Amino acid sequence: MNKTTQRILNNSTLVLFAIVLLTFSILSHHFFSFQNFFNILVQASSLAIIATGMTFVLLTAGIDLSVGSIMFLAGVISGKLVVAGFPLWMACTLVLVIGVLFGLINGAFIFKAKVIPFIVTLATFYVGRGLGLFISETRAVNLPESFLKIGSTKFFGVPAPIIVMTIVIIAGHLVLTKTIFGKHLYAVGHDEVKSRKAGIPVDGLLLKVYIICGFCAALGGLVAIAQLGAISPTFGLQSEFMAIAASVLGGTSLFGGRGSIFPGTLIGVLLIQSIQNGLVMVNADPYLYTVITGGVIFLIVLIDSIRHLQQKKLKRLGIN
Amino acid sequence: MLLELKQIQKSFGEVNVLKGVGFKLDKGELLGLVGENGAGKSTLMNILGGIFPPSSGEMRVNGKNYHPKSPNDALNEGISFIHQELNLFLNLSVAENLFISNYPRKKTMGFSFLNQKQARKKALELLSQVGLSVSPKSPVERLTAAQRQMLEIAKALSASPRIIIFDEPTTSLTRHEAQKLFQLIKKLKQEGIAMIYISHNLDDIMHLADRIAVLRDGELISSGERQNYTIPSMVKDMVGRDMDQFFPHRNTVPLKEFSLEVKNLGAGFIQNMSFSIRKQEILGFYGLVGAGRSEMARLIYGLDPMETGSIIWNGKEITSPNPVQWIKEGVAFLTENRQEEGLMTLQNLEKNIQLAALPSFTRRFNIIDYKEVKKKSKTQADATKTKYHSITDQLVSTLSGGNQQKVVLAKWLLIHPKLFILDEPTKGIDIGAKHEIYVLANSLVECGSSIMLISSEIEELLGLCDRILVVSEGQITKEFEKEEFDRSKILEAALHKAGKEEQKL
Amino acid sequence: MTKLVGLLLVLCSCKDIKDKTTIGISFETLQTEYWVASIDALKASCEEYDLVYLEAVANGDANRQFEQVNNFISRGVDGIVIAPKDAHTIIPIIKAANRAGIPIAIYNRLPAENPGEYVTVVADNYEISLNTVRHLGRLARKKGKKHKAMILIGDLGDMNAINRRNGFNDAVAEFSDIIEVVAEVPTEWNQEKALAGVTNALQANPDINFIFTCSDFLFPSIISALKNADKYHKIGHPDHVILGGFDGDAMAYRMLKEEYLDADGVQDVYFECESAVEALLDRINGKEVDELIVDPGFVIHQGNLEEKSASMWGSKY
Amino acid sequence: MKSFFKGGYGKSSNILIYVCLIYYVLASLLAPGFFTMNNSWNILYNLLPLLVVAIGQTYVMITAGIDLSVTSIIAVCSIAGGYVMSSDTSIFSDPESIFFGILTMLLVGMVIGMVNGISVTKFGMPAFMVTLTTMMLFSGFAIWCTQSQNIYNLPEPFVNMSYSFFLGIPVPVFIGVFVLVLAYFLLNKTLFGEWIYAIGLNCEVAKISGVKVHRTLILVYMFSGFCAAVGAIFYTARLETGSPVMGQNILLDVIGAVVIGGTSLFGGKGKIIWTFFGALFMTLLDNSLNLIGLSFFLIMIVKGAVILAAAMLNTLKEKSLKTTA
Repeated sequence: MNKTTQRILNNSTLVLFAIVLLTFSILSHHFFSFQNFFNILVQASSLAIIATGMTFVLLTAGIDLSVGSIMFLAGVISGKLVVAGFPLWMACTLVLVIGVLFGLINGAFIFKAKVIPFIVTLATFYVGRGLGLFISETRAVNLPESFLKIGSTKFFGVPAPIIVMTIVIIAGHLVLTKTIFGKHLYAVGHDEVKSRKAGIPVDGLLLKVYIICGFCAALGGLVAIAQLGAISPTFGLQSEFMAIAASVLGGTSLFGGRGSIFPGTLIGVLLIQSIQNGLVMVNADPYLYTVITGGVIFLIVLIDSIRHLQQKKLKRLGIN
Repeated sequence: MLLELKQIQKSFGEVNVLKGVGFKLDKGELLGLVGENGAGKSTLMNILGGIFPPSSGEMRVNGKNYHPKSPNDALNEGISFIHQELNLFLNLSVAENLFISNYPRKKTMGFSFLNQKQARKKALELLSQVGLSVSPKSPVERLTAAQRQMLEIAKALSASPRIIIFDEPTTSLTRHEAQKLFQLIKKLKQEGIAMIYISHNLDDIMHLADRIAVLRDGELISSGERQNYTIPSMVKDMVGRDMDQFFPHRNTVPLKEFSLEVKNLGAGFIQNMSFSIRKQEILGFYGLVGAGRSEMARLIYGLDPMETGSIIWNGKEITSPNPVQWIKEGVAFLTENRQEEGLMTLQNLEKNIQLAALPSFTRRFNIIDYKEVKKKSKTQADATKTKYHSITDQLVSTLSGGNQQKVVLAKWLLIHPKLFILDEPTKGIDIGAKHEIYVLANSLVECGSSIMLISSEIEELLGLCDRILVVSEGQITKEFEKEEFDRSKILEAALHKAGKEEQKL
Repeated sequence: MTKLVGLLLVLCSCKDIKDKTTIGISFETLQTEYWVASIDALKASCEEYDLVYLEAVANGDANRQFEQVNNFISRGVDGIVIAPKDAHTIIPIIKAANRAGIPIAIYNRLPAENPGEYVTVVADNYEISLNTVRHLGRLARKKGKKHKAMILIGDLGDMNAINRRNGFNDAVAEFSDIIEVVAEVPTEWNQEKALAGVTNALQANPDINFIFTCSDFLFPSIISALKNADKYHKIGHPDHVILGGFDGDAMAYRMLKEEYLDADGVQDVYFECESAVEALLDRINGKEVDELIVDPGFVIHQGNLEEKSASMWGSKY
Repeated sequence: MKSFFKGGYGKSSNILIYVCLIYYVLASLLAPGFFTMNNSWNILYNLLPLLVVAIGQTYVMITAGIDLSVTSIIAVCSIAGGYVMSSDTSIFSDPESIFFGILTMLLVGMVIGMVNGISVTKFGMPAFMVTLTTMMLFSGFAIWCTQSQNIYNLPEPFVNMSYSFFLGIPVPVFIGVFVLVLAYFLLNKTLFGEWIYAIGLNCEVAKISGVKVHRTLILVYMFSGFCAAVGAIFYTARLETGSPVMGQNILLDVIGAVVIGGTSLFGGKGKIIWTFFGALFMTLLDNSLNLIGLSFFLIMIVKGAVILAAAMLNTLKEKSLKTTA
């Protein structure tokens, strides 16, 4: 294996991102425009926020399948309240509180009862969606204008969703790289037993991580709702998979301890969103979207695994 | 007196692991702690390091009573414990590892952020103290084993300890690297830090220690100044009997025919390994850890792909070796790593024993003849003198190290091996079990099989083998016939290559 | 073990639960206001006739709906009203009901051709959407300029979605000189898909000025997309986009009143529900009933808003 | 019958049998219409597809893997089989079309399983990620192929399968029992089964001990695909429709059935008979709560809670096992 291929393998997501941008720019003259990049960013904001939270969880070698349900449940409750005449700020706060609560429940089961994250969050995935459907009686909740207004507000010409996304990503990035909490996160993801030996408060950390993820899910949901203007019973379905995919595309390892929010997860999110947007721009068959997105994710995981295999082989033979 | 331990006892359930052990340690002194595995060294050190409390006994640091409840308490009293398995996070940088539990911080806008500037400064100080010239920012996974060991020591130093406990610090180091570690230890000694040094390498103990303590079966057998000890006297204290009774008498001599021939084997840092093994021969491989012995065995057994060379088995070339084929041919491989590569620890004895031989017990449609296989597994478990209450209801994880190793042996004996590759078969098991394993090996050879014995214990090789090959830095450097066996010459040969490199540096 | 089973058999055979006539109501979804209004109206009709009802919602899963109806049969209902997932997955359900000898009325969606026995109550989707779009077409002609049109189509497994699209297409064909269809957005009856589809269609064809949606519940998505493109204006504004919908829900009613919506095809929910329950009762009592009951519906627009709003179900929510 | 149970008669399955029995009695007393002939058939027909798919999942989980793609396998098989059989496409004439249709479904299921298996073994991709992406990929593929349309007009004998009898036994029961016995036999009586456990317990040990790890794993994923395909046959026949969204909602029930049965996600532990009772419990739960009149979303909450409780019990049990050891 020569150096260039190795380098391409190491930066497969970036390479693919470039290829995607180039392809769509050639295929559609609408794609490569300032306006459209703005569009992509706005459309990506919700996913980026959720994926930021997911990255925290993945870094500890955990997983949170319940984010889609959190989005939905929080959205439904706040929507119902707003429709019933509660003030907007109260509803928004409540959304975030619900997100935190759900994270707390996930975290508690994981670190208190020691049930593995996959099962805990799979269960809360169904409980959350069930509760949401129960409260909404499986009906769509139409939100008042005021909600939509938040989504389309602009500060200095920048739409609110982009601003929220930027804040979340910067905050997440700072926490990961500049605080002891972030460092402990990587340590726990690498080896929980060693972390305990090193005196890291592992349990509290796991709890915090799931709370962060729940909070981000709720916030991401809010951003999405503010753009949609309505919450249908399918709202948030498969969001958890897209968030996991975005993190993994951005180089976060499912085995924990490796990954970053900036640039990692952000690039993953932008890649997914660019593909979706580009497919529309070239007027592709809408049913093809999932196939292509799924294919791209498969490809990246494949490349990543092949690289991993090779490194393992080299390491075992003492070359490195 | 800096540290004083009196009558320390520890029992787990009904097993008495420590039966009233005590010793003293003074400033700037290095105590060499030796003993067979299971003698209670680690338990004693874990008590000292605050990992668990003693059942009874007294500990004093600087004359004050000392009752650590956690590793942190020990650290606060100035006792640092460097475990055999390093507690490093490979995905983090050098500086982050150094300060994982106590990172310098600064306040910005009410938030507590890492103070990277200060961390870097402190890290460079610590690194220079241990003579490690790496950037604080470089990720630990890029460091060599020796650098990691040094980093762990730097980490211990960051808490400015008065006592450092080393548990087998040289197992993953080359000779040259170990020498550097020894220089550092001597330097620390001069600075007044007391140390407890646990090692199986008695040469190192003789080289470093001021005083020596020997443990056997939870009791302090002897302790005293280094001058009072020689290596054979230490061994005698450790083992409790003389070496020559310990190995079974070899009655057979190797036959003329070859069983396995390896020519020019190479992959990675393994280069040009050629040797052959005769029927009824025990061929020993000696070398330091990391010399390439296990890697060679893995290549032969097809666990890693070989790049060059050929393997001839009973006159027939094996082009792409793999475990499936070897098992068919009757070649067994007991790996060095019992827990990870030898046993399904959460499975019962029977299933473990039958695993490798299963294909030979299948009838039509791959249906297994359970009656037969159950009978044979039981016979084999008893033949290896494994101690168990139930072969079907007991998990292997509940067995002692020695019995676990016997289960692995039973598994391989069930395929009736014509060649048995044993990689450190007696690592970490008690003396009785060791002896039984030697007897088993001998009787296997008497039945016409051959054995490749890889070991770091020279005594073991001297006692059992017909021939010893010395491996160093991925190559076979020297061959000793039985009549030329000589402890110091073999050791010298193993160090030889490393020594040459040292001169170059 | 056998004794236990025997005991159970004895225990349960003496159980009997029946005095009032019981109806099972199974809905594929309650996602849109239309279905919500329907189930409410059905329940009201049941109460009117002093019937007990059981309800079940399948949330878009045909398999779940099948199991739910089987459960109705197990519980021994006397009749079933069902709003099916689509035209074909209803067939095994009809078969199961027929096998159990329980009358079944299909609400609002026409099943594909099959030999089973059932009553269908359905709106004349084709006619209503044809008339609605014709009205929109006349508005467009009045404006005089050329129009670029977009239609939001539903789940094509649903006969209603197909008929509404056909109605739209045939009506637009009559105005082919001034209306050109530039975008067909498949929504699968899903708001998020609709939002993405409309946003992107507007990005690709910024001059769209004629939109028809096959269901009113997609309006929030359309409005959101239009607002982002700065194209959501009242009737009379030079940049007003001609809007038409189908169903007659509350959102549409509000938009009509606030003069954003030009015309809406309305299904007469009350008529449909009343007819379904009546037909079912007749069947239970052994009377002959028409196999197909058609709700003619009507078009509501700015011109007849006052007069028709009372019969538009959306005005009551 | 007795000997059939003997192999899987572990302690936890004991409890589960009693739980199922007690629940059955309670439901008979409390849920109207539960203890009727008609409902017993309902339970059986709802149990069969779930059981079959859960059996495949059990195999995968014993190897310490997971197969999230079963739902998309069901969807793809459903449309592929539907396409081959439907009189709209009329590829084959009537009697053969059923044979070829079923064959296609089984083949498609196994091919997708093989893709999963190869990705997991040869490329070393984590099973969770592989099956997650193949789930997205293939369910997207199914929807794209059909443009989200269902496939209708399947041959009469096929759709009537659920109500036809073979040797006096309903055909679906026949198929279900066949898969159950086959799975039990393979896992408990053959080399293949022993190897599956060995891989789940310790893949490295298995490899060194001469287990053909790659081949076994690929076969395991193919078997899971096969089971999902059989599930697809049940669902397709019963809805008389080849649907690209078939089976979308059963992932919870499948994983729930396996986990309640006590199969460990860490691998090496699990029995077919446990899964049988796990699936039975899920079905009883679903059916009885439905009859009481709970809406599906409330049932969803209950199921989620039950799975969480079961997982907690398992963890507790494992912990106590470790401390006593």
